[in-house]
Amino acid sequence: MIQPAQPDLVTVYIDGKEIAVPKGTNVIEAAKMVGTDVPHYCYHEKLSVAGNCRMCLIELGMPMADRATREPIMDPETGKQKINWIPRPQIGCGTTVVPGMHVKTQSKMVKECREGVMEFLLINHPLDCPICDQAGECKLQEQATGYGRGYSRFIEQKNVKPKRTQLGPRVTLDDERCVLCSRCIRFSQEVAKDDVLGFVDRGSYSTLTCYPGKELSNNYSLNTVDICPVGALTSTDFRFKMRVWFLKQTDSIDTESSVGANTVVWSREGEIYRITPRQNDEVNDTWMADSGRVLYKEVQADNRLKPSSELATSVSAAASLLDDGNVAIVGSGRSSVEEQFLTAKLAKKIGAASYVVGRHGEGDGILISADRNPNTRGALVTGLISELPTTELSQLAADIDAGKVTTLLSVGEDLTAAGLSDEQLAKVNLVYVGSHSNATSAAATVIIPTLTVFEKSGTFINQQFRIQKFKSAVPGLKGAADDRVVLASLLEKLGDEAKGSDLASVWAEIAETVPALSGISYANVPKSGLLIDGSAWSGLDFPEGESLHFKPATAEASA
Amino acid sequence: MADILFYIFAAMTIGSAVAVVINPNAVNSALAFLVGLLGVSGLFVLLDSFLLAVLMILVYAGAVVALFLFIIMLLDMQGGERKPFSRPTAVAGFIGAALLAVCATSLLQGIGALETAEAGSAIGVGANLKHYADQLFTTYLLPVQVVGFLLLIAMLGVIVLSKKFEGLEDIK
Amino acid sequence: MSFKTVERKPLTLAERTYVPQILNGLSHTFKKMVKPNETLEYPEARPPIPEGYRGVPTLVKDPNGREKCVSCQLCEFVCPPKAIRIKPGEISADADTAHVEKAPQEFDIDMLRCIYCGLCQEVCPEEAIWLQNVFSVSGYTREELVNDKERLYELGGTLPDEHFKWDKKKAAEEAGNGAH
Amino acid sequence: MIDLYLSLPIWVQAAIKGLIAIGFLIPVAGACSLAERKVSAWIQGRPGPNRARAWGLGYIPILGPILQRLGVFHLMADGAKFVFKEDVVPGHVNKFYYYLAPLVALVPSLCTVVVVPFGAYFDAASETLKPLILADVDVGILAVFAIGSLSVYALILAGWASNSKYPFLGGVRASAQLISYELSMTLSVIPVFLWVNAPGPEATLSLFAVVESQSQAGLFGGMWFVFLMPMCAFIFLVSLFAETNRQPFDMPESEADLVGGFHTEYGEFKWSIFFVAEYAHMTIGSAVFVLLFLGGWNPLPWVPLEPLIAGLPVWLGGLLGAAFFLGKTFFFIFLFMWVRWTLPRFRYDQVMRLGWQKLLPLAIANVIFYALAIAVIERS
Repeated sequence: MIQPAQPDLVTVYIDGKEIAVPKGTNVIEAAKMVGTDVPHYCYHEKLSVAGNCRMCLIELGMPMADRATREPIMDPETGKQKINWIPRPQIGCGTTVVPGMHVKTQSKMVKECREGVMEFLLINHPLDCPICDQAGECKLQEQATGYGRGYSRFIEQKNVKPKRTQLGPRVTLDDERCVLCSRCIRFSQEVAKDDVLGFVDRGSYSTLTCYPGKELSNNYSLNTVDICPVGALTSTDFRFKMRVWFLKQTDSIDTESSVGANTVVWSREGEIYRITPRQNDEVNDTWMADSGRVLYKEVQADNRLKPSSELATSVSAAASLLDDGNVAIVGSGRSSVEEQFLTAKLAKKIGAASYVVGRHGEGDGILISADRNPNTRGALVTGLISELPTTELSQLAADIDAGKVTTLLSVGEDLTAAGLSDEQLAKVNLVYVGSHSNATSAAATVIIPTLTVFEKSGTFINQQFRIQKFKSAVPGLKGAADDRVVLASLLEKLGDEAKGSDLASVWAEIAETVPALSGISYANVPKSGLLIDGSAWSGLDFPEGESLHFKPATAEASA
Repeated sequence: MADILFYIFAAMTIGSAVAVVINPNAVNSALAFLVGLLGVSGLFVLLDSFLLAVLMILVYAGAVVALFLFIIMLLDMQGGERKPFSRPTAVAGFIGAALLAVCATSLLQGIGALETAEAGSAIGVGANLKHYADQLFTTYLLPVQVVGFLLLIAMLGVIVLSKKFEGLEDIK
Repeated sequence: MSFKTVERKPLTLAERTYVPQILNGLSHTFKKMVKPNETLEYPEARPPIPEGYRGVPTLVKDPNGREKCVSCQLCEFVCPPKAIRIKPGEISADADTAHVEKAPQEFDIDMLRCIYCGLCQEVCPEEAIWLQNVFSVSGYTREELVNDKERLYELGGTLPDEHFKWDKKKAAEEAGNGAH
Repeated sequence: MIDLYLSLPIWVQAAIKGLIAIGFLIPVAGACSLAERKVSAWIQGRPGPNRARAWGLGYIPILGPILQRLGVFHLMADGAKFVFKEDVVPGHVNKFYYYLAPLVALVPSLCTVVVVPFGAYFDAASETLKPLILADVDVGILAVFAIGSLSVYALILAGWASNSKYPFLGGVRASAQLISYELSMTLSVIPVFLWVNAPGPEATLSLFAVVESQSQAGLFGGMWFVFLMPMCAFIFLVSLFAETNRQPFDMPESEADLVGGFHTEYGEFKWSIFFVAEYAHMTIGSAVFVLLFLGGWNPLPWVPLEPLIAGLPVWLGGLLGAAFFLGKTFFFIFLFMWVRWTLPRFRYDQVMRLGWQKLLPLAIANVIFYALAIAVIERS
């Protein structure tokens, strides 16, 4: 019996299971809700429906009613209304649910259809899984195993197509493997807004290509590789580097900008091989920018700071310099919330003025925002700064010139890039806590090498005031210390009560002292992040414009 | 030549005999005893008593000392603690010393007084196997049996003394 | 649980002296002594290696001298003691075998770890890794016992290719099946 | 030449005798160690040591390869190895006895060889056979037993001085075993000497005399004692195996349960001395058995040596006698090895039970039986 449907819910029957789904849902999504997998290639939940792969064929039926009287026709055997099955299969992705709809996903016809589609798809497929980078995460492999016939009747010569077409600087196309699902084309049009891809030729000769004179070079081009269900589009950077089944996946956050796209870091034996987006419908859907995918290279960069002495020695040396009285601390918008909290605590402890260097660029409206610090809001929330950071530290420069500041602590920030001159740096005792060498580390009296974001764990607060976790993907460089540990031991050396530098104890302290973060611990921040109350800072003039899932407060106000 | 050998063997015998007594280590004592027996057997050789020499080694050095060592090793002798002199010890010591003095005196008095057999007149006891056997089973039959019985008693004594009667304290 | 008492035949007097048995044993060993040796004098004489013997894993080339391995890393994945270490690499586009695309840059088999299980051979989709008849491996250092790619090909030599998959592919490419 | 020898000072004579003893026994012991390896290999169907090749000798045509196949160069290499190996002394040992033990092993076995006659030569002056012997003492067999029994001290000392559990157990077993079997061994030869010595005032324990009495004419006269007194021979042989610590009485070593037994803590040259001593012991034992029961240098039962060599030059006759004798001895050494690779080792309690409960009563009964039998025969 049809349940009295809620206004926006539609009741459908999938393989006999009754389920109420939101209006406008298609059959693939509805089937997913009852736990049934409808195989598909071209359909992608974040893209428009194309319906060209024909893999998601299902059988569809509606309750039978008398044409004239609209009376339901009952089946005397079961006592239920008769179902009028459509004699031909329908595609699941392109079929939106209607009340009372019946779907068969496991019937004989569906099974035969799927086998047929698989056989056709594999006709010209080169079956070069051993060399294909998609192996292990290939829909063609999975669905050939799950729904294929297991053998091919095609004995003729296969088509041989170009194997390494460069579609752009970062994407290589292997034409033979393409199943013409057009996901990449739709992505370029709909998400990246850079319409460069299309199909040419017909039949077996159909080929994906760039429009003449164009290339797939936008900053989101690698998302086409992620959504490609087969091994046709491959990342030139990751191509032939490592089989995916060896890689360990660690959740992380893109540090490029304050958008804070969720990512997965793929590593093996302490070496990172690639970074891919992680789905978070509130932040980045299933996308991320290409520029964020190469950040892992900083882990093995040549200018990594290598430890020259024991951590305890350099911490004592730094602590004795900081026990001065005329200290200024330059924190960082790239540090995690925990580090910023400890920096702020340190500044308070020694009565130092604290600064954060601002970084600004142009936002692209998708997943790169104008504020290129991933954690500016963290600095505000933890009380490290109370004003928006500036790109030039002119106040600090003036203080140094006036002799009011004689000791300077920089947490990973290059101060020359922030407007301090070499002479000014030479005037002060400089302590540098950071992972890579730069002009500031060259001028520093004490250097404490620390870890990159891939080697440590922590949280960032993005432009939405969403606090998001990242975890250590690879072990840290030998001898380099976690920033959090360095700051905690500096505090301890300067006479603070030891409270432990592990995430749990730091978070216990944060939850106690930071009002906006009370009740939060590292463990209870969910995978998709946690929105915190940022209304205290709504008066500030944040530089970000609109992006995929973010509307600036001012824009909202004006709108 | 024979004189030199005599002194060597004699020194060996006496030296090792002293070592047997004064050495605190039981194994050292046992081996010193062995050396002493070899010295004695050497002396017998010098007296042309090959049979006695060989029997000395065979019986004493070969079997008895081996058994002795065997027992010492198994008993795990720790250097015994020196006990303070008690009255009976002192009395026994005095009697022993007195006896030694008597023996020594009589020996000194007897120098030259003992008749020595004429050289070559008779074969020394033990020089010849048959003669030796004959003596053993006729003239010295009783002493041999008595000494054998004494040895048996001594052996029993050793067993009784060395056996640790653990768990039998209450019976005592 | 029940016990079964085994009836033993009482020994005869001769048996109890053991003497006939000892003599019998002596005659047996004497016969053995005058018989020819049963052992193989190893370095000069080698045992016949049976078909399918699983000796040292090696990499083989096809009759055209082409490197068969495409560094799919399945052997690395399946290897129980993790003796195999592969660094995949790309075949440059101007190479003769460019259509194969992928070949190992480095291929190490640590013979100190290898347990000769043959799973690598079993799993290899290209029939590139074979356990062949080399059975004695020795060296003075640990490094010597890690067979690198060069050594593996030296040990493996050439084996006939059964499927000629890549040759067929090249033929198809040259026949122009992809264009029209 | 004999006159020249007799004219030398007595200590030079003694030194020459000593050198002969060493010069004979040590090469024999070395050859035995090689033979042991070869015999064991052949019995086990292996070729045995056949790899080593000396730089000069090995390239001689025909002979070189033969020597190589026989593993002769292994013997040399092993000997050299033992001499040049680093002398490692464990820290926990009693140094004095630890070093003393191998010497105690070697000296008695070298000493016993002087009273063993190795053959006989025909002395034209007295028209009798004279023994080829270093020291012709009247107590021959007793001297062998007495000095031979001293070798047990080597095992005891080695076991005790090593100050470690396995050697200690080996030493204890050795002493118990040797004492147990020495009784049966001594008892088993008594009938032989009862037979050899006629009633009367004179009596001898000389081994030469035993051979002489096996070289007489007549049925009993020419009969070897192994046929006359098989039970004596049997008891003696079993005891001999036990006394020389050979399989199946390999208790002190018994590598299966005691690692190496008394010599576990020994290595290099000291270790090799133990083995020279063991093989020397084995050689002497075999020689004594041949003398007592197998007619010494007589080629065959009822075929005495004397008439054969009476016409020959002295040196040739002596050599012939020695050859017959050594041939039999070496067969016995081979027998030792043969048995070793045939029989399994006894358990220790079995060794003790066999020694005390079987062999000793048997030996006593044997003595009584032969004593009575000989008495009856002599009377008649």
